[in-house]
Formats: sequence, structure tokens, C-alpha cells
Amino acid sequence: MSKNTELTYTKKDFSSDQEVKWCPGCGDYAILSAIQTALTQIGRKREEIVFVSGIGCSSRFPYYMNTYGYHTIHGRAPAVASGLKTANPSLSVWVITGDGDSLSIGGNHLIHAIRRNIDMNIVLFNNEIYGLTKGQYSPTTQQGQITKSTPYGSLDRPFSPAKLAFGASATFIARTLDTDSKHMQEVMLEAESHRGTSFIEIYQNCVIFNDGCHSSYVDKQSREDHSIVLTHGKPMIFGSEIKKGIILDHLTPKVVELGETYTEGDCLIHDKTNEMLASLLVAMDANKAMPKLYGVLYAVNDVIYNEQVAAQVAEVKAKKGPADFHKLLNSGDTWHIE
Amino acid sequence: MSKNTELTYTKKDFSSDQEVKWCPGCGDYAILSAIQTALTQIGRKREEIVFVSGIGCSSRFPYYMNTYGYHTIHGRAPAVASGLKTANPSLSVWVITGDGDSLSIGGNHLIHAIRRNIDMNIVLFNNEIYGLTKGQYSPTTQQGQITKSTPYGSLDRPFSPAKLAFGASATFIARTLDTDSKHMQEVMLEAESHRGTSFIEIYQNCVIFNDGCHSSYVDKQSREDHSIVLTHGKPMIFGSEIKKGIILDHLTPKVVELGETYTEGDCLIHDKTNEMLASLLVAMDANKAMPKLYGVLYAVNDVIYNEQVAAQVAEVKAKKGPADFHKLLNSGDTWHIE
Amino acid sequence: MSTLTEVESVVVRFSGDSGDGMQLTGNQFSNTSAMMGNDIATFPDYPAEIRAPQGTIAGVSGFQIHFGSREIFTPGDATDMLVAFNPAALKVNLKDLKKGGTLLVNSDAFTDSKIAKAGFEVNPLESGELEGYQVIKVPMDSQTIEALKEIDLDTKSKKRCKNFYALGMTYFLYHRDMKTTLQWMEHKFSDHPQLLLANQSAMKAGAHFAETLEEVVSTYKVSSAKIDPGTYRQINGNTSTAWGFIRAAQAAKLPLFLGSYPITPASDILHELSKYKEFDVKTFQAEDEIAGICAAMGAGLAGSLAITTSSGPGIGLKGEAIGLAISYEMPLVIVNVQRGGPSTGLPTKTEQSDLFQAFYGRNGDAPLVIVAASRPNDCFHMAYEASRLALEHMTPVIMLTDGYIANGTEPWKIPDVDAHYADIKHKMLDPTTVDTENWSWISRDPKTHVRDWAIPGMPGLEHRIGGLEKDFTTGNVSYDPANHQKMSNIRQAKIEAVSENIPLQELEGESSGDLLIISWGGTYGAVEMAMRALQKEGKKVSLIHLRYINPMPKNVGEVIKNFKKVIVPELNMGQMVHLINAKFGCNAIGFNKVEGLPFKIAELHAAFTQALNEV
Amino acid sequence: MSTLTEVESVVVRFSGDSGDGMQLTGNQFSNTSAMMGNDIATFPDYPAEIRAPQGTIAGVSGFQIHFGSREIFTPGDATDMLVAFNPAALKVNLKDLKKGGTLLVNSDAFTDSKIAKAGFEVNPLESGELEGYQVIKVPMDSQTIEALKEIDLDTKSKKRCKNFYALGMTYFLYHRDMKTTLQWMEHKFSDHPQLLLANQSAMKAGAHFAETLEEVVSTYKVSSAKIDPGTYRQINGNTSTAWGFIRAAQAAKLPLFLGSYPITPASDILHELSKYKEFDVKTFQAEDEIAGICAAMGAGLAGSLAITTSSGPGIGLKGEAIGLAISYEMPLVIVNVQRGGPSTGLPTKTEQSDLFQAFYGRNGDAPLVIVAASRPNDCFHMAYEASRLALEHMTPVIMLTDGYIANGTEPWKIPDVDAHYADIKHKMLDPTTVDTENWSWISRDPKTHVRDWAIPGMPGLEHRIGGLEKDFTTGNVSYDPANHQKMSNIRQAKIEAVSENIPLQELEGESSGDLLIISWGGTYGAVEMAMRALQKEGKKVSLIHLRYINPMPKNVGEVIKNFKKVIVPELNMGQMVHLINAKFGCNAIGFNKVEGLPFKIAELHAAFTQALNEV
Ligand SMILES: Cc1ncc(C[n+]2csc(CCOP(=O)(O)OP(=O)(O)O)c2C)c(N)n1
Ligand SMILES: Cc1ncc(C[n+]2csc(CCOP(=O)(O)OP(=O)(O)O)c2C)c(N)n1
Ligand code: SF4
Ligand code: SF4
Ligand SMILES: [Mg+2]
Ligand SMILES: [Mg+2]
Repeated sequence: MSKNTELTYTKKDFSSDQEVKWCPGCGDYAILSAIQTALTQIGRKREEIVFVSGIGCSSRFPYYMNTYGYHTIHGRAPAVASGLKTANPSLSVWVITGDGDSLSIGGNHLIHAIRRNIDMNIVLFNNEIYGLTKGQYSPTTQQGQITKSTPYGSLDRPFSPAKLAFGASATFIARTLDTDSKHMQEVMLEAESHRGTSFIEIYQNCVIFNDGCHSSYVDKQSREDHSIVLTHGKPMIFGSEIKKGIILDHLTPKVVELGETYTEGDCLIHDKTNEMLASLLVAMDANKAMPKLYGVLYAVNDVIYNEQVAAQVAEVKAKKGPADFHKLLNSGDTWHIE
Repeated sequence: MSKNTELTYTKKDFSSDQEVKWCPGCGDYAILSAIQTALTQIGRKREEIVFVSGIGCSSRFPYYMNTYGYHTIHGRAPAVASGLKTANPSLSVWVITGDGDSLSIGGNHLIHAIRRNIDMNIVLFNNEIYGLTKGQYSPTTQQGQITKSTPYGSLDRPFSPAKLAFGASATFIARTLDTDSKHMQEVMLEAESHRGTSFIEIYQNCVIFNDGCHSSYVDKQSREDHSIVLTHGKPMIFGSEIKKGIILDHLTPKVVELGETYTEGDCLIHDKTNEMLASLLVAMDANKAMPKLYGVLYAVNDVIYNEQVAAQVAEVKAKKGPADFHKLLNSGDTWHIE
Repeated sequence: MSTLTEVESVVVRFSGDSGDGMQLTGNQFSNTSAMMGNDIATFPDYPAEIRAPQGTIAGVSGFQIHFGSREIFTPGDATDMLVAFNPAALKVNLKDLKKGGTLLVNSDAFTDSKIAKAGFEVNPLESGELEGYQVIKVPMDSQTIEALKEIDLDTKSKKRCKNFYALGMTYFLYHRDMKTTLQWMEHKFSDHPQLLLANQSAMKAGAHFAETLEEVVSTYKVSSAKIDPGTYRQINGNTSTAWGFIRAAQAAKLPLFLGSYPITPASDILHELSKYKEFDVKTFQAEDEIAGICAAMGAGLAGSLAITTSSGPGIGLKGEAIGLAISYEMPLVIVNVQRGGPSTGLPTKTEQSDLFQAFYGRNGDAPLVIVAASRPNDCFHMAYEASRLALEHMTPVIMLTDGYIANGTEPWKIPDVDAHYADIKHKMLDPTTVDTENWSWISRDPKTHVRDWAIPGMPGLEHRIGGLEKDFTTGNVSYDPANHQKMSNIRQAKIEAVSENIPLQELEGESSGDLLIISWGGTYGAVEMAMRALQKEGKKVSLIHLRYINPMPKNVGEVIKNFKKVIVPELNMGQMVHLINAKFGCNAIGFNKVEGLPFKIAELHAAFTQALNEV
Repeated sequence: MSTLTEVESVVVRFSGDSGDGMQLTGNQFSNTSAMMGNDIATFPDYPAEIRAPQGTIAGVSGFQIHFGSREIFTPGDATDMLVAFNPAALKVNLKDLKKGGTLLVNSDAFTDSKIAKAGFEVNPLESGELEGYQVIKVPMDSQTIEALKEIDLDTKSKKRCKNFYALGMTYFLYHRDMKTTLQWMEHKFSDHPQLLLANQSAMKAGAHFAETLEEVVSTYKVSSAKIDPGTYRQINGNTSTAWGFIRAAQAAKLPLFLGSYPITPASDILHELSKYKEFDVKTFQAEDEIAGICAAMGAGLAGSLAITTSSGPGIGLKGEAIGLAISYEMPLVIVNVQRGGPSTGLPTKTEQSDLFQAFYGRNGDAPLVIVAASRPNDCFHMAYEASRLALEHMTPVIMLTDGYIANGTEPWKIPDVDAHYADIKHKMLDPTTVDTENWSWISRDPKTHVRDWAIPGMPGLEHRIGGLEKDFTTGNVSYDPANHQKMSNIRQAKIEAVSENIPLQELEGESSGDLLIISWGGTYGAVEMAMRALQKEGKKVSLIHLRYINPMPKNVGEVIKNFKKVIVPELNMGQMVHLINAKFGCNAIGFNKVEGLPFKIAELHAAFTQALNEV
């Protein structure tokens, strides 16, 4: 769909009349606000935008958007959205989901939507907990964490969402954080302009059941020392006081201090289109000792399922000519009784 | 479980009395035979071995094994096996599955079993088709392929099973082929000795619905030119007549001819324990232009869910002392009525 | 010695190994008979899904044809003639051959090893156990090869023609015209002149051989039936279902979207629909049944006629999403091609045991519309009806068929679709005519209780729907107690109101009497035949065969009252009879069978007779 | 002016914002009353899952206690006293306060903005709409802060003590002993001496204030009840369920394995069981409900007592696996803590609308055992029974509870588990005593039709099981028609035979009469109370409350015959009544409500009275 530049929406145009019902202080508010703002800039009419969600605190999102919205069932939003987009490729389709919704019960639909590369934006609110059901561990909860269902500590190894998405052949992988509205908006805009499935993970804070789970790399004070904001074509450097960078030691990315031994020039240059680099980045990113990555980790073009479906329909129509039900009924062997 | 070296089984000891009912020429026969043979060498008693499968031609496998066997429902074998192994960690648990069973309906259970690193062997018979239901495309079917459900060609991008498993944080990834019984046996033995989830993909031929889908890299004549048998610590070289090798050009693995410009010494050395190398290998492996990889792509140790569960139970028992139901009943506030 | 007998109807079964081409052979025989003006019904009987080793019981494939000069409703209970290509085929089918029936066997296949594989102790061709049948032993392999000796083909290919050799013999015995098959061969083998020649020659040689055969004691003639004038074709249930949906989408002027996951015996609907992209049909083979229905729902929300297809185990997985569609009050058709259960059960066998699941396979009070097709060609009609009711009433509709009618073929008088299947009035809004300020997505038609359908892309009608309980007026989430009661009531009332939009139940027979038979779904043919036989005997028996299952036609309760006894024959352990008794407070009895096979007319006749005797 | 009245029972409700500590406050009141020898029942009433903004209707949290000197079965219909911490709490709960009842409000919270937020047009404390109630307006925030002015704590923390200030007042009004709560505080705040002092002081100040309050016109005394001697504790339904399973596993000498996925209101069973690893309990939080039941089945195959827990939408997802467990004939307990449906429905509200799903939510004819708990402490017993029947009969068992009894607490006389819950005889084989040569995994007990249980690790008993139909004798895959019928029959007969192993149905009241009430599950308390009231009025009414749902006790049909009329009260649109009518051919009527709330005694009384009038 081409961008309509004549639309002049304000953020308020995207707020529904429903009272927002998240806990005071929940990271979801900031995400809602960032997405509403981003939508004013995508150049799509409000009625062409659809939000689809599963079940969870995060999945209440569509109720607060003055667009079309479907709050479906737990884990199935990517499947509903896949049908919706395939049936009407002219819509701007957004899936809103949580770490439980998308990675636990909905894991299969997530990886299949990504595999098919259906043109939609999947936004995963990762608070590393089941919020709505009051605090059980999720597939992203850290090992050893005490939760409602793990009084002696969680034993599961967590998923790394970016790595999983890459494994499922994602064409667009990005990450952002609920404490940086501007970055969220930038990522949303780039995701919407990507053609194919855009997978966006947002570090989101659940004040009630997992407060501070992301704090070291999202809080303003510590963020710069524990994360890198990736920019295409720019070296991977970070740090507030002491500047640090990522270099490649044989195949292994390593954090080094910039100064005498290493300079900016030694650091890896981010190339979001490089599949092999992406494979190292997502592997590295799953390593807790390494800084977290923000921004667009990976973005490439590949065939898009919904476009292919439309093209195949068009091709068959061109070849077979207009559909004629009478011809169908009379195809093959028929006989006549007088 | 420690290996019992006094067992002297022959292959026949692992054959059940059921007539094998695959199509004549099906690749499944060779796999059955290889696994039966491999089992004579793992040093486990027959009654301690359990095969669990879903639904599909491949999933009929347990019926033919003279061990405990459960033919479950479509896609759910990893979940059943997870419970079985967690409940009784002393068993040798094998999941037999097809590309439809494990990657389509069962995708979520597969990635979660792998994530938890439950100590079992998952053997995926990949024939790139739904055999049992007579020939619809599967998540590994090549794009453009004409199948029962894609008369105009399949539009889905296929999964690369190894890449997906790696994305799900697999600790053991291997691949083998139905035309090489010895290699299959080796891989099975290494998988069984790996502690944690072993993920093994087997290229399997379905003579009826997808005959020859793997032929270029499994047939004896062409195999050597289109695949590499990985050996830990050995350079990645291959080719029947002209020797070829894999080198790393910046980050990108490339095929080169060995001779003047390049020698064996320039080639990548396989290190199955190197996570970063593995991330490049699985990404490369998904590229159809590159040779197929056989052998153990990746094998590392990490915490194992079923062991952790057992340890936690033991720890709690040690701390709390023997369980006493009367104490539980009388815990907290109670009062007495005379 | 050979005699010509004129008969009303004949049942022939071809049976052999999976690789022997039985389905093809059977199809040719039935096409020929249809072209000759007979009424027909067929029953293909595949082996279990995996091709078993050659010559085994498990690998037997069969095709049965019933053709006649009168109306034919079923493929027939017992066979007049069995063509057995190997010992296993004989073993499996002999019990269904009528005493005195004709048995044509390929004696070349009766080697010791094959005889043993089929589970015979001794060679049945020599043991005397075939006494009482008209046995025609023919070394088909060798005779076919002999007949084709002039043709430039390898022996294996020649041997493969033996099915046509046998077909030629059978054509002769039943005075069938070979024209149709010869023409079909010309088309089929147009690129392979040698194969064309070989197959045509084999068939002719077979016919010629039969003519000269001493053993052939009788041939039979079946005149053409008195059939409604019109153009006819053959159709099986799954194709018929697929076409019904295509037509419904056309009539509603909507694109068609199928979200599905393959499962026996429903997959062919997916296969069939995937062929017709020119009709604006999109088929989405999902990662599982849940994604199949969810994708269909997504497409439905976007304004397509949304369909999902499966069989019992897959329908179970769809239950949660069906509940959501009920809660959304959106149009959606769910097809269940029933097979033997429980669990994986008997995937290739027929049964009617998912009726309870259709009614109740979801959490909460979750009513929806249920319809059931009665025979292969009725699938077209009921698929259209299911779509019509879904679209006109904004509700999910479950359509039940079964493996028997899904795979069975019968002649179908091509309907005048312009007259009868032309216009479905769905509830989609024209946004330019809506007072968007005061519109709520949940506002309802006061009589039918049906809501409007607004889809993404329509300006001013943006709205949000979820699976939580909704406020009756605004459609927003509501936890209000009284509202939940109101919404539960309206959901039920809405489905009950569908009874105003379906035909009254037809009653076959007198409107009162001793015994009322209530049947439903794919058992129609056999039940109808059994009832006709009883009526001919002067019994006071009538039939209502239900195709609209929920809600039922308004007059069903009335009809029941006028009979002394009610019997409900079903291929399950007693599901409809339970519902009928609960709903109408009657004491209907069940006649139930779960053998993975359709009813035989004879067993129904016996059961009805016994019920009559007990009146 | 203040009077002391002796009453039989009292209902008090505490209500405020989610953050106001209402659950805690209510719990203290109920513990204290229990300790004082009253019988009690409680009803915690959480807001919908997400914490809504402060002061809104959606954010109201409540806790109701019914305590008395006679047997108490329900938390009470209407309240004698309401403690409202803010305007929203008043708005939500006023309609349930009895005319003349006591209303204690926190007047500090009645600011203009909060009044508006609660949806009042004008300040209800001034508008006169509270006339007819005994209104006690107390500025709780300021008085609490004032009372704690000497204590070294920030104002926010002091304000937080206002719930105990109110509790102190309430204790005074109902002559409750503060001892229990004071002791509890010492334990709870042992690490925070300032908080301990503050909370204790606040409560005492509240009690003291009440004593001096002019407005306080009456105080009430409730004597201790005549209660069975023994040791008591409080327990809610979910905990009771969890403990029942732990005990059953002990009695069967098996490890316990729970495979589950969190869902409201069932999650607490998972939480509870995850605490008791010392009892050889393993809990597996799976990736979804399907994996939850499948993992449980895996553990069951390995020899654990296998449990899975969920609520309606999750149970739907388990349907296919339940079918497999039926086909395997393996022990497995499936708990459904029912909530409001359809679809996501009303997750935090109670309902009984998954009964049909329990019976029929699967493909094929797939019978299993169903039990239902009648009240919080009965969950222990029925969880044990469900396990016992699963293990003794090698069958999946569905246990139904609901949100109401799952969260509700009541006193429980700690049972003599050594006498009554000590020995479950499962079917696990001792491989050393088996004739392995001739053993088949499917061989059955001739009377109960129950098969043996052999598990991996047992030498010589290796076998393969699947979801395809099995041969009756060998257990191998079988497509044989007659065998499928035989297996279908035996699966049904096996479940029916369970009726030999459950107690006969108890009848409360005369064995014949005008009206028989048939109730089931969590409605017991209210139904019992309504029936007793009618019996006191001399009405010929009796009750059977079903806890064994499938099969039913053998005498149910007999009991029904002796009554002129049968009424089935249920929190759904009429499910049990449908089953009863179909099964027993009677014309029972339903009394149905789906408001997400339990029955009130009064509405049942009215409904039964009307039914009696129509006899
Ligand atoms: C079929 C089904 N199973 C379980 C649930 C209960 N449930 C609702 S939301 C949720 C998890 C939510 O976690 P997440 O997706 O991380 O969202 P969050 O609340 O943290 O935003 C669960 C288990 C449900 N509604 N439906
Ligand atoms: C719930 C459910 N859905 C669908 C099916 C039908 N079904 C059986 S096997 C199968 C696919 C098999 O493909 P694969 O796993 O690749 O095994 P293969 O036969 O190729 O070995 C399908 C779709 C089923 N049995 N159950
Ligand atoms: S529970 Fe957590 S995620 Fe949910 S609304 Fe509250 S703070 Fe947000
Ligand atoms: S259909 Fe294919 S996979 Fe199945 S048994 Fe036959 S050859 Fe093997
Ligand atoms: Mg979460
Ligand atoms: Mg396959």
C-alpha cells in the first residue's frame, strides 16, 4: 500500500473511548502511547488499520485503539492475523502479544507466521512473566526465578525471542524498550515500512509481578552501559563513561574497552542485511553477559506469502479467464436424460 | 544412566511381531533397521527404552519396536515424552516424528522440549511431505512444489529444521540420511550419549508422494559433491573428484575448490562445541546453494530439565524432611471443637 | 448354456491390491452405467492410510457399484458379482457375495505364497469352499500378456492392463457398452499410443474372452432407469461440498477463504478448493487445525465467506475458536467429515459419532447452527445452506458429513443454479448509509437478533470485539451479572430464530402410524430403502430424515406425537436418540452400530420390523 | 442507645479498592469467627484480572463472611453489614445490603472526584439515598493517621492501616475477640516492629472508637455453633483439591505429576501443588493446555498418578488428548474449575456451564467418569475419589469444580486420613508374577472390564499402544468391523461398571413427595438451605445432590420415580436437566441462572415454591 501523505492524524485520533485498565505504572501505557503516535506518521487511514491480539494484559491493547481491533484467544493472534491479511492484503495489520501469549501457547503460530513472511507487524511485550494470570513464570523468565508456580525457582531455560525468530527465518527482527518512547516510535515506523513479517520485541515492565526485571538495561542510569543501540552502517559501540565496543575474536563477539588497544575502527559495523552477522548477533544477544541489542537487528527482503497468494490468484484468472460456475458444473463426464 | 555392558542384544531383539506396513521402497525401513541396530550398542535394557511418536507414516515406528511404545496424537509426542522422562528420568526416551508432525502441528512442543533440554532423542524423518494423508505439502516442502494441496505450486517458505532447533536453543543438532545406515547408527549412538535433548534430522525418501526430493545429496553417485560429512576437529572438505572446501569470507561461508588458491589449511575446522560457528553453519545450511551438512553440527552441555526437577525434589526433601500429611493438614491456623 | 436375465439392479465389486487400479476400474464401470441411463451409487473402500505390503489383507482396495433401472440409494448390501484380483481380495470380500453370485478370480494370483499371505490354509479355488457361487477362474495375468503380445511394451506394463481385461469381461456379462471407457482411454492415454492400444486391446480381449467362455452361465441386463430428465454428472461428497461453498460465495458476492489442515477423510475438500482460484477462492493450509479455523476467522472478519474443514480429532482442537466465533457472532462454516472414533480411531472408516461434539464440544453455553448432508450430492445443497445460514444469521454453522458420503459417488442432476442457488443476502453494511455516530457493532435486528457486519476498511465503523462477555448495548466488555444473562439468552434465541429460515421437515409416509423412523446425515440411502420395503409390506411406518439438526425444523415435535413408537438408527452409540428424547420428552429407541461401515438395508429392515412387532 | 442483640447468623462484607487489603481483612474476620466456634463460609470476590485504576467500579475487591451459631452452607445472600472503603465499593455493594443493615463507610474517600468515578451523580452520603440503613460515617484515613501519630512511619504506610482500623470497629460491633488477629500480626510483622505496632494500634483504636461512637445503635452477638467435635481448619476449594490429590497419591503409593497451564480460576491448584515436592509431587508448567495434559499422560504411562488442571477454554484444548487417554484406557484426572463462558467469557466469575463439555467435548463415542465437588472442603474428598476411580478403573476422570467453591473458604474438620483416605488399589502389575508369554496389555478383569497397568522398566511386558482402534484380544491395531463394535461396547460397559464402586446416592428428606430437587456441584450450600427452609414450612420436598455425575449412582432413577415433580437448579442454561430427562425419561424442569454469581437462597426458595405450587 502506498503511503497516503494527506492524512493529518493526531495521537488522540487513535485513542478509543475505553478506559485504560492496566496497573498504574505498567510499561504498557508507554507502548500504547508510542504506537498511537507512530500511527500518525505511517500514512494509513484509521479504518485500514487492524490490531489483533491474544489474551494477556498486553493483549487488551486493541480495546484502547480507535481502529479495528480483535481480542482473540490465547496465543492465536498470529493465525487470525494471517487469515485477515491474506484475505485483504490492503490492510495494515498489527499483532499485539505477550511473552506467554506468543512464546508459550502461541509459539507455533508465531514461528509459522514468520516463516510464511506474512506482511504484518508482530509486537511482543516481553515482561518475562504471565501478568494477567497473576505471576507465573513464562518462557522468557530467568532461570531460578521465584514465581507463583515456581516457589523453589524456575528450572526452564528461557527462550531468546530474537534467536527463535531468526531460527524461524524472520526477515525483520528488532528490539526496543518501554522507557524510550522515541526509539519505540522509530522502530514501529521501520517495522511498518518493512515488507514481510516484522518481529519486534519490547522490553516491558510489569510493576506488579516482575518489577525491574529489565532494569539494568532499560533504566536511564544504567542503560548505556548494558546495551547497544544498533544503527545500520555504524560501529557497535556503547557505554556512558567508558566507551566500549564489540569486536569479533575469531568468531566470537567480545566486549572491549576503546582506548589504546582497540579503537572504533576495530569494532563490528552493523549491517542489518547481513544474514551471517545477524546469526552471530542473535546468538550473542542470548548470552546474558553481553550487552542487550536495541534497534533493527536484521532486515532483508524475501517473498511474502500474502502477495504470492494474490499473485497466484491473478495468474490463474489470467490463464483460465473469468470464472464460470456452469462450466464447472458441466466439466468432465456428463450425460443427458430426456 | 550408566551403560550396562553385559547386554548382548541382536537387532532382532528389537523387532516386534507386527508386520511392517510402509510402502515398499520407503526410506523408513532403513531407518528402522539402523535404529534397531544402534540400540544393540547403547547398553540399555529393552524394557528401559521407550519410543513415543505422533501421527504420520513415520510415527507408526513404535509398533515395530520390541520396546515400550506409544503412538500418540498428531504433533504431541514431545509433550508426552517430556512428561514421561520427567516422571521417570531413568528411561531412554526416543521421539519419532515426521516433518508435518513435528514442524507443523507439533512445532510448539518441539521447540519447548528443546528449550527445556529434556534428556531425550528426537528423530525427525524429513520427507518434505505429508505421507500418511497422501501428499500435501509440509513446512519443509520446497517453494513452488506441486502437491495435492498446492496444484499451482506451494507458496510457503520452508523451515530449516536445524536452524529452527538452534533458534530454540538446542544443545545437540545432527543430521543424517536414510541411504547411509552406518552414518545413521553413528549419529544415533552419539545422540543417545548426549545429555539433554538430541535433535536429529534424517533425510528420508517417500517413494510415493515425494520420490527423490533429496536425491542430489543422498544418492550414492551425487552425494559427495553436494554434502559434507562434518567431523569434530576436522576441516570442512568434500567432493568426489574435485576436492572442495568451505572457507569463511568475512563472515560468509563459501565453497572453494582446493588446489592452488586454497588448501585444506584455509578451510573451516569443525568444532561442534562452538556456538558461534554453529550459528553460521545452521544459517548456511538453510541456503540451498550450499552443500548439505551431515553429522553432529552442534553439541554442548547445559542444564537438563528432568535432572533439575529431580534435584529440586531431592533438595526440598533434604530441607523439609520426610513428608507428613498430618502435618500438612494441621499447618497454619487450626482450632479445636470439643 | 448361457442365459440372459433381466434384473432391476445389480451390485458389482472390484477388489484387488492397492496397486491394481481398482478405483479406476470401478469408476469406469459406474460412469458407463450412468451414461447408459442407470441410477447408480458407489462405494470406494480404500485400505488404511499406508500402503501395506502387496497381497496382504491390509492392502486390499475395493470399489463397489450398485446400478439399476429403479432409484438407487446405496451401494448395496451384498454383491451380485465379485471380481477378486488376488487371494486377499477374495478373503476380505467373499462374505458379502450373495449365495449363487458370480465370482471372477484371477487364478494367476493364487500362488502358494499369496494364498498364505491372505490367511488361507489351503487354496480356496480348490478347497471347495467356493461351492454355491458361480466361479469364473481366469489366469488374467497370462491372458492379458498373451492378448497384448503384438504390442511393443514391457511385460510389467502389459500385466498392468489386467484390470481392463477383467473390466471387459464384466462389461460383457452385464451388457455394458464399452464406448464410454474406450473414449476415456483415448483422452487419458493421448500421449502414450502404446498404452492406449494396450488398454483398449486388453478390455476388448476380456469382453471377447467372456463371450466365448463356457463357464459363463448367465449374463444380465439392467434397463435404464426412469430418471428425471436433465443433465447429469457423477459427484462425490467432498467435491460436492467444495462446489457448494464456491457457489455460495458467488451467490453472496464474497470471496471464499478456506483455512484448513489436512486430515482423512476431509482433505479432499481442501484439494478441490485449491484448484479454483479463478473463483476468488483462497486456500490456506495452516500449521494445525487451530490455525486453520483462526485464519478462516481472520478472513471472515475481513469480509470473506470463511470455511474450515476437518474430521473429529481436528474439530476437537477447533472448539475454543468455535466458542470465540459464537462470542463474536460472526459467520463461519465448520465442516466435519466424520470418521470412526474415539481418538484417532478408524481414520478411513465412516461413523456418525461426532454429533455430540458438534452440539457440545466447547466450554460454556455456546449454541450454534448444525446441518448434516444426507448423501453425496446433497453435500452441495447443505454446503450452500450452511453458508447461507452463517451469512444471514451471523453465526458459526457446523456441517456434518461422513467418510461414507464424502468418498461415495452418485449421479447428480446438475441443478439450475441461477434459479435456486443465486442470492444470499448477508449482513455486510454499506458504510455510506450508516449513521456512524450512533452505530454500535452489536446492534441487532429485533426479530432475528442478528447483528450487522462491518469490516476493516469501512470508515467510521471502527470497533473492537473480543471473547469476553459484551455489553448488550455498547458491545464493550461487561462483567455485569444481568447483562451476562441477557447475552446468554440472546445467543440462544438467535439460534432458535434460525428455525424461521429453514424449510419444514419433510415426512415420508403417512403423517401418523406405528413407527416413525428419525434418521440424519449420511445414512439416508439405506434407511429410505428399508422404509420403502416396509411400506410395501403394508407397515405403518414413516420417515423423517433430518438435515437441519440445530435448530430442528419447527414441526418435528408435532410429527413425533402422531406415532406410537420412534426409532432412531445411527452409526454411533446413541447420540441423536438421546437428543430427541431430551428435547421432545419421547421414548425413542435407538438402533446403533459402530463397525466403521454404513448400514445395510437388511439390518435396518430387521431392526424396524422388530420395533414394529413390539408396538 | 446502643443495644445488644443475639442473632443466629450474620453476613459481613468488606469492600474497597484492590489495594485496600480487603482479602486480608476478610480472612482475619473469618479466622477469628472460626476460632470463636462459629460455623462460617466466605466468598472472596476479586476484580477482573487486571488491576483497574484506583477508585473505579472495575477495581472493587470484596470479601464476604457468613458466620453463625448454626450450620452455615453459603456466604449468604444479602449482607447485614457492609464496610465500604470508597464510593465505588458502595456503588457495587449497596444493593446487597439488607434494609436496616449497617453500613460503615470511609467518609474520607468520598471526594468529588471519587464520587464521580464511581458513577454517582451526587454524594450518596448526602443525597438521602442511604436512608433506611444504619450509616456509620467515619473519616478512616484521618482517624487512622491521628491514632498512629506517635509512631515513626510515613503517612502512606499509616494510611494503609485503615483496614485494621475498620476491622477493629467491626470486631467491636460483633463482639469478636481481637486475640487471633493480634497474634497473627505478631507473626506477620515480626521483622517490622513499627508496622506491627501501627497495625495493632490501628485495630485497637478502631475498636475503641466504635465503643464510644454515638451512632452505634446496636451490637450483635453470635454464639458458637454446635459443631462436630474435632480439629478444624479453613480451606478453600483449590487448596482442598490439591491436597486431595497429594493424599490420593500417598494412598496409592505413587508419585504425583501435574501437567498444567495457568488459567483463572484453576491456577491456584498448580501453585499449591508446586509447594509440596517432599511429597514426591512434580509440577510441570507446560507451554499450553495440550502439552499440559500430554505431559501428564506421559507421566501416567510412566507410573505416576497423573493430573491436569484447567478451566473451560483450556479443557476444550485437551479434548483430543482426553480421547487418547480413553483409547489408551489409562488413569488420568482432569480438573475443570469452571468459569463463565462461552469463549473467554467471564474468567473471574463462576458458572456450571461446562457439564456438556465434560460429557461430550471429544470426537467419537468417548465415555469417561465425571465427578463434581459440592463445596470447598468436599474438593478434598472428590479429588481423592477422582484419583481412586481413575486408578482402580484405568480411565480418565473429569472432576468439576467452579470458581465459587475454588476460591471460597469454609471450615473443614480435619479428616482421619488414616482411617478414610489410606488405601487405593491401583492396577499396576508386579512383573515378577506375570506369565509374560501369554500376557497382553489389553487383557481385562472379566467383571470390571479393567485392564492391567504395565509401565516402562518392567521386563517382559514391553508393549505398544496407540489411538487407533485396538484388537480386543491382542491390543494390536485393528480395522475389523466387529471388533470396533466390541471395543466400543466394552469402553462403555467399563464406565458403567464404575457404578458398582461408588456410594449410592444420598437422599435428603422423605423418599417420596411433591418435589425432588436434583442439584450438582458447587451449588450445594444454597440449595440445601433453600430446601431446609421449605421443609420447615412443611413442604414435601427432598434433595439429591449429585457428586458422581457419570456414571450416576445406581439408585437415582428409582428415587426420581417417587416424586411428582423434579426441578434441577443450575448455573447454566439447562445442561443437567437435559441429561436427566434424556437418561431417565422424566420431565424435570430447570431453574437456571447465568449471571456469573452463585445462587441466592432466596431465589431458589422462590423457584422451588413456584414449582411446588404447580404440582
Ligand atoms: C486457552 C487459555 N489458556 C490459558 C489462559 C489464561 N491466560 C490468560 S493470559 C495468560 C498469560 C499471559 O501472559 P503474557 O502473554 O506474557 O501477557 P501479559 O499478561 O504478561 O501481558 C494466560 C496463561 C487463557 N485465557 N486461555
Ligand atoms: C489432529 C490431527 N490432525 C490431522 C491429522 C492427519 N494427519 C495424520 S499424519 C499427518 C501428516 C503426516 O506428515 P509427517 O509428519 O510429515 O509424516 P509422514 O507421513 O510424512 O511420515 C496428518 C496431517 C491427524 N491425524 N490428527
Ligand atoms: S499485571 Fe503487570 S503487565 Fe499486567 S497490567 Fe499490571 S503491571 Fe501491567
Ligand atoms: S507414503 Fe511415503 S512416507 Fe509413507 S510409507 Fe509410503 S513411501 Fe513411506
Ligand atoms: Mg508477559
Ligand atoms: Mg513427512
